[in-house]
Amino acid sequence: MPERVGVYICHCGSNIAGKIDIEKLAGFAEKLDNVALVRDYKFMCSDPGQNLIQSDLEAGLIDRVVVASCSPLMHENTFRKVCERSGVNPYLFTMTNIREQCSWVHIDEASSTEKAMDLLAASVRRAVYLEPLEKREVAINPRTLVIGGGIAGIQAALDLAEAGKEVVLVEREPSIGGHMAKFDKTFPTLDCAACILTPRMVQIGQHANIHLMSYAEVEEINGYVGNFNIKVRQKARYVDADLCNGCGMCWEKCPGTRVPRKGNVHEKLSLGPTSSIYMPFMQAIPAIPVIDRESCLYFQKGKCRICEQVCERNAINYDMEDSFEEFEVGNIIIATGFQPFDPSVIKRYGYGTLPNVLTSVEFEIMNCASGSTGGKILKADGTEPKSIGIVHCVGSRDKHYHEYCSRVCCMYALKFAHLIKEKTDAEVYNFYIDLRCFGKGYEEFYDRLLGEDVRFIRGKVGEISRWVAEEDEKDQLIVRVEDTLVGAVRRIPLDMVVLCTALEKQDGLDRVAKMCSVSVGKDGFIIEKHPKLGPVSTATDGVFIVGVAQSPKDIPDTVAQASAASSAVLSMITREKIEIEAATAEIIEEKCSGCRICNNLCPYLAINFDEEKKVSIINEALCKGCGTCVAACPSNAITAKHFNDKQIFAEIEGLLSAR
Amino acid sequence: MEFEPKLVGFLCNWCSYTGADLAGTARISYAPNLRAIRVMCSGRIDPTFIIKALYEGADGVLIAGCHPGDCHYQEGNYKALRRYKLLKRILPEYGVEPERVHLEWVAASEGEKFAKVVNEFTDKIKKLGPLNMKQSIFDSMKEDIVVHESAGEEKGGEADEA
Amino acid sequence: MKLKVGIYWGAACGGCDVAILDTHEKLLDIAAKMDIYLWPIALDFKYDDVKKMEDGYLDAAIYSGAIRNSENEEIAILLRKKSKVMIALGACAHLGGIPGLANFYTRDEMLKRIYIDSESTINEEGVIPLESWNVKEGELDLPRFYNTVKTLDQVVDVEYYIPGCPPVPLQIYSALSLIWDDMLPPVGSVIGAGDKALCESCPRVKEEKTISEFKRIQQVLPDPEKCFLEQGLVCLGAATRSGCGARCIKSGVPCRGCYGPLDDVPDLGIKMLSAIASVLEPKEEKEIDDVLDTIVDPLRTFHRFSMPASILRRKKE
Amino acid sequence: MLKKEIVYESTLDHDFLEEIYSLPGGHEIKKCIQCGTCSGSCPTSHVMDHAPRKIFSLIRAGFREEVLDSNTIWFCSSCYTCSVRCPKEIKITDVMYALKRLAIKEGKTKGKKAVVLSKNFVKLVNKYGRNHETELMTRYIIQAELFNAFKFIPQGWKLFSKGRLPLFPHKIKNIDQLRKILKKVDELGEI
Amino acid sequence: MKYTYYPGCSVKATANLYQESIDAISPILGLELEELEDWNCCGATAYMSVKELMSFAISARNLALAEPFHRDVVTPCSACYLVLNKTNQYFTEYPDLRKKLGQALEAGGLSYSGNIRVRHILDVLFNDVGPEKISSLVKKRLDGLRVAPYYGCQIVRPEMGFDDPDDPQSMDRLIESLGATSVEYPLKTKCCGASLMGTEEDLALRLCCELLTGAESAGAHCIVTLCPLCQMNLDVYQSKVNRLCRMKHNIPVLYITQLIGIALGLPSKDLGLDKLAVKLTKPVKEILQGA
Ligand SMILES: Cc1cc2nc3c(=O)[nH]c(=O)nc-3n(C[C@H](O)[C@H](O)[C@H](O)COP(=O)(O)OP(=O)(O)OC[C@H]3O[C@@H](n4cnc5c(N)ncnc54)[C@H](O)[C@@H]3O)c2cc1C
Ligand SMILES: Cc1cc2nc3c(=O)[nH]c(=O)nc-3n(C[C@H](O)[C@H](O)[C@H](O)COP(=O)(O)OP(=O)(O)OC[C@H]3O[C@@H](n4cnc5c(N)ncnc54)[C@H](O)[C@@H]3O)c2cc1C
Ligand code: SF4
Ligand code: SF4
Ligand code: SF4
Ligand code: SF4
Ligand code: SF4
Ligand code: SF4
Ligand code: SF4
Ligand code: SF4
Repeated sequence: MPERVGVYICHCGSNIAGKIDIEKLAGFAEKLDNVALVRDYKFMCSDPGQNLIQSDLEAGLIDRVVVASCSPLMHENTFRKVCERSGVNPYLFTMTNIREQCSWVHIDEASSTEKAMDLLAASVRRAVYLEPLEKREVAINPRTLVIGGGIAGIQAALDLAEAGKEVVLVEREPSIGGHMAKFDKTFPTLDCAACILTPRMVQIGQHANIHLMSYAEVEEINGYVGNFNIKVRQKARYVDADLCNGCGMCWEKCPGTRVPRKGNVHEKLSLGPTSSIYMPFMQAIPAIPVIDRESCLYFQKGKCRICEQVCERNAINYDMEDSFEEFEVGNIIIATGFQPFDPSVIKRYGYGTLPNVLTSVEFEIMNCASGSTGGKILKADGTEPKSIGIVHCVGSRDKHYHEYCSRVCCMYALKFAHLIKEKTDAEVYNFYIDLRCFGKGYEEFYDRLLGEDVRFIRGKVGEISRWVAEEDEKDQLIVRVEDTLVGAVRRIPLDMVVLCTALEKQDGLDRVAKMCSVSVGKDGFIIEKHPKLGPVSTATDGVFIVGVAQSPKDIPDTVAQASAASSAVLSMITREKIEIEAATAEIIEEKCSGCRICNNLCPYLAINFDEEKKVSIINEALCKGCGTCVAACPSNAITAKHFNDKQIFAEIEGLLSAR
Repeated sequence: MEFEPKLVGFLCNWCSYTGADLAGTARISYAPNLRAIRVMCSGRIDPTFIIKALYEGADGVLIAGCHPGDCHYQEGNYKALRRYKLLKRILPEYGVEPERVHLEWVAASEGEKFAKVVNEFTDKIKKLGPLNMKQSIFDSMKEDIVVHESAGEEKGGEADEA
Repeated sequence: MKLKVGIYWGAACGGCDVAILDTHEKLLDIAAKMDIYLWPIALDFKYDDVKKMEDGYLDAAIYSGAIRNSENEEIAILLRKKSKVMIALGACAHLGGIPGLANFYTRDEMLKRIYIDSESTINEEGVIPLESWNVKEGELDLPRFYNTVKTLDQVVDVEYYIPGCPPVPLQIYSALSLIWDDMLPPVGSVIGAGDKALCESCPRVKEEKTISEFKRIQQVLPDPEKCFLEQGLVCLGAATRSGCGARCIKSGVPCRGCYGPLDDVPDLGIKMLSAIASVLEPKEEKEIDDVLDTIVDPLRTFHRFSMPASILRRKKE
Repeated sequence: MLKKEIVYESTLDHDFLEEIYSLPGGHEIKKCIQCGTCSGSCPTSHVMDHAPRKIFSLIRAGFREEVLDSNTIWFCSSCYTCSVRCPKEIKITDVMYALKRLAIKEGKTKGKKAVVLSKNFVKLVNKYGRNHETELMTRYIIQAELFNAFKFIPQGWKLFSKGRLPLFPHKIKNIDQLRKILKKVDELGEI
Repeated sequence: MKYTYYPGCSVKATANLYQESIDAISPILGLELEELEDWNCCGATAYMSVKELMSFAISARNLALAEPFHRDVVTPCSACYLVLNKTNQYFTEYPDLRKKLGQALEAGGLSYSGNIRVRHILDVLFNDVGPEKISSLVKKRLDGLRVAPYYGCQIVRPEMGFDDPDDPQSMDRLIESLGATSVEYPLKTKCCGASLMGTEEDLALRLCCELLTGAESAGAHCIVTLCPLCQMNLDVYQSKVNRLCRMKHNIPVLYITQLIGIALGLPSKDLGLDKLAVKLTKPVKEILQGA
């Protein structure tokens, strides 16, 4: 039996009827192929209007529905529900917009009516080709995976756990804490980093709802929103976490050297013990050491086993192997942070070849009261510097390295200047291009530093060398720079130089992104769903990003984002179920030649190539139905459900052949 | 009677179709010549649709999508742009003025712009005159259809369909 | 019982006929299964004999070549009447083929180019062949040269298509064997070819594609293992039906599309255009233009064999 | 030098920037962030009227005369240090060349000895196809340093006595070909 | 290993000692340098300052002449290296320029398709011959000789690719392969003022003074260079530097090829050592003889 289309024309009071000759339109519709009946009504969206459709459907007079009324953005859902109520697939309905895009915008009745006729003819033709689609709902698993245990991951995990939801926190390093755990003070308030971070870390370790997996990495992620299957590799610590009580006997006695014990001050910078069995820093969570295989005498040379002997709880286990854990979660929060840019590639700054040229993270460690210098700022030879230069934008704002501004270096450079002034008598020079101090209290902090007699030179350092031109420059680092405000090229001899290196994407972020089906931008950071309105969501439902994994930012912004993400996750969890797109795209295996044209096109990475069958496949749970791949497939092997070629061709023909 | 062009528009659901709706809600009147087809994303627009529309009698085709960077599906509009650009290059080979196919970025907030775009496009096509693609193709084949005594009836009649 | 068959060439180069002969020893099989009633390129027959046949007398007519002039069309119509099954053989009959490129010009432009302007021609008086003229023996006439090249199915109903320029001989054989084995698929089908695009049978390694520059085959030494398209060489394999055995690819040149589009693709050239544009690298308008500048003569490249069979068929005058 | 008075827009040349970026890659100079890396790296910036960075701000602001009159462009030794370090990848050295050519074109060459040397160099290359150092220095000294001629003697002699200064030029065989090429360039016009 | 050789004007004149040493060591190192027939001046910095397109055009003539041989073009002069390379690079990057250059060359009956690689002799010595091979051929190890490797500016810039523009290492490795010590020399790529010596002599002399002082304070016995202009400035002008800056520099400035020649055991007259303006100093001589 051919398709029987029911056409319903809405007057919308006089909104439509005032500009369109309804009678003429209905007469026209009646003559169209496949049209079984035509009705018009004052307000189609009202209950009686809806009932008209419902009774026709229930009576079996028609099997597809066209409503000519307002915009589908307004009432598509209303009429789809009518179909559903009448036991007809809601995708067998289509809407003709004769209000917003017709009666409301055209002055002349004749031409409005003509346009309405064309639009209606197109809808009717389209309706003939409509196909029923399955609506799908998925349940949301209330557990959440947080990847990365810096301040971002810690905050997000705590928020969720406090709300009573289970969290698995996976941290790659032996301890959580991230970069913040390496800082002494934080700008602009100069709070002690440990004082604010440590209590939170402890909470993570103890929270009943948080399953902390440190020294672990996510290996595989499959599935989709609400139902992700996760596989995590627990790397071998060689210390049994259940037995160890963190007494420290092992590292006190360990003869292995992870960080050299001899050498100059800068070579042996470290926060935790320098031995092979170590904790990264003293407040580590979990407070359990790990053995560094690379430097452990037993693993390298087969002899030692001292730690085993001294450990009273028999926690050392050299035979431990990596193990795997698999579990399910409903949502994922990526909080993998950043890594500092390695400035040794900028040869003219001499990092790695000139002594006393340090990176900012090294300088933080030196300032940390619990670190190897006890918080003292020292030159490599152990003496106190008389002058220190702080070079901004190293690897940032530079096309050779990273084009973006790293956003926090200006401020931590000011923090450094303050710490130096506080701890030493040294002269401090800040070499900057622009000072970006935009946060709450930031400009005030700059103002304070100006008062502390810190010297500011506007100019990016040309080079740092040890080439001495005058006697008083001997044994010093010579910074050559244009003081752009004065307009002079200056040579400044300094005892120490700190390079404010860029925050760059974490090593391995691409892999995490790929596993989660999210994309990374040109700068390597994960792309958020919308730069303003979706800064913590991603294009993939159920995957969120927080902290520097999204882009460089400071701690206040990181924490704000973390709380935002956890509330977004909570909103998902409380919904319990979500509906996923039914109008997706589908690849017909019999037609796909495996040309792989489509493989790169999907913004949601929904398209994969099946190496065995040599065809591409779409993961419909990821597909959002944009249709980009459909238009590209040269074999027409991909169909866009609800927007397939036949439907659109029919629409085109309808629009143009009606009268 | 003045020539009233038939124009087909392919509008993306999120920005341009919404923008067009906004023109309606704000009662901004514009030329009635454009008939819109809604697709979810400008990335769905297969150039074949445009060729098909021209063949079926459209005098011009408008493509509208989200502004670069605003695409609801992230990058569909860039793909639309690239296809559009290549398509424009070949239109003259068909004897079709490239201006007959036009792409605009229209945001959901740009009702006014949508109206303006439609008015301008309508004017432009009015100036160009009718395209009549199907008819003219068959017209140029008219004299090719020879009736053969031996063969009696023949199949050249497709032109009638036009 | 042997099948009765007529073979004819319209606007064709003869390659398709040669391809039939190129079935080599299989030709004997063909001869054993079929009696040939017309085959101008190989045997001497008279049109009148055909005209005298009763309608539907032949089991099959195999027509190669496009419809370029009135004679092509006349015989196509004649054979259609006289045969039960009409088969379009080769790209020209199927899609218009190389002669179809003439659809970018008008009849007059073509005649002028051929008889007057071409570099190898001396024709000072500018004589162009007449359609008819009188001599003392009576009126002589030549077929009318058409303005537009057409595919076979644009003038007569066609049951089956054997694609290719020329079709692969073994594919012709296997297509013909469908007739005598009585295994023909539904009317309108393409036979003697695959169902998927050429990429499927192309031996080159395919990866995700992003193209930032196009090159022509004469300008580069392509990597012999890698997909041409990924190397910036326009290859129509992704939009072209398989069945040719990837012979161009194997000889080191990209596919040019002679086996025609896949089912449900109404316009091979435009679809290829869409596919290629989709995988370009740049986003900025200027950069897009720069890349597009490197595609030489895009439309004729995408429609090398299929212009008359495409949606727009010919250039509008 | 910049005069110490208020600068009126009408005295500035805002098309200057356009002129510069007609050269290959030239439009990049719009992107200069005035960081000073170039000046901080340039071996001769300390003797320049305006260090390279400032040249860019002068160009952008339209201070045409100041730029073309400055000694900066003639002090640039084409060492390319700035170019490889500029965080915006501006081809600074190419801009310096462009400014030199512009200055020559506009006759801003008074007292610019480098111009004399360069122009004679070009003449010699056009004449012989190769440089001839002896003739080059002789021409240069006569035209630019006649009163200082004596100061060139010791090094000249040193080279000559060591057999490092040939007396006669070498003319390439196919000088006609070279001239044809140059003539064609002349017809095509500079870039 | 066969190359097309492009000596450049300086090497034919003021730097003829460079040429002599190259001629002497090439056969031993297995390098065949076939001089490009009828080459012309590359244009150097001076030409570019006057005419841009012409400068590219004369430079392109050389590339066009070299193309039929399908071999890398090797030049010992840093300025030629830079100019030829830049021509090559811009030729491929900028279609407009390419078109015009094509037309210009055509006027001279030439054509160029951009397929020539231009290389500096240091690149060839380091990458094609290699320190290991050189080391194995050394007859007289230069143990004890402290050498300041001076690369100058134009060889590593703008990023031609075979070594780091700020801290090149290839010549350091070659020096070490001879047994000598390459001293830490932060000024190794600082400009010597090459092209300014004629016109802005005082400035150039001061730049040279810095370089000489730097080398001496690093404890170098000699400076080794690879560019005709650098060598001339540091060598021939050394006395003038001393006069202007009131210094007493006395440090020989050799070409790397000369140093290699010495280590290969070649006689000093074949290496043009007698043509140096600053004579080999006593400690150098001692090491060289003792070696
Ligand atoms: C020198 C310096 C000084 C700074 N000073 C201040 C300051 O004073 N005030 C301020 O507000 N901000 C400061 N910042 C910025 C501050 O460091 C960041 O805002 C903050 O650390 C961001 O936290 P995060 O959790 O996003 O990233 P991180 O701190 O980098 O934490 C990321 C965590 O994820 C883990 N991880 C990474 N990859 C994986 C993986 N694949 N699987 C599992 N775990 C993974 C890492 O091991 C790490 O523990 C400073 C930055 C620097 C470089
Ligand atoms: C000129 C300008 C341009 C900007 N451009 C950009 C831009 O391009 N991009 C960007 O990211 N940001 C921009 N911003 C910043 C942006 O405006 C703010 O970030 C944003 O508006 C903050 O939103 P809000 O909701 O916090 O505050 P508001 O937008 O100020 O909203 C506060 C609301 O609270 C109501 N309200 C106030 N008091 C009371 C009360 N007692 N009881 C009840 N209601 C109350 C107010 O009426 C108002 O509706 C711009 C700001 C300015 C000034
Ligand atoms: S076995 Fe390894 S970790 Fe244990 S004490 Fe020895 S060196 Fe240290
Ligand atoms: S924050 Fe400051 S120092 Fe850091 S990249 Fe931005 S401008 Fe440079
Ligand atoms: S583009 Fe089409 S044929 Fe090619 S791999 Fe994708 S689905 Fe298959
Ligand atoms: S329709 Fe869009 S979202 Fe779906 S697979 Fe294709 S490109 Fe991806
Ligand atoms: S299809 Fe090819 S081989 Fe066959 S007739 Fe046409 S041009 Fe010749
Ligand atoms: S595009 Fe061409 S080369 Fe690439 S896989 Fe397809 S047929 Fe082979
Ligand atoms: S280095 Fe580049 S960006 Fe910085 S001032 Fe110089 S030209 Fe401008
Ligand atoms: S190229 Fe010129 S401007 Fe640039 S650093 Fe060298 S001398 Fe200075």
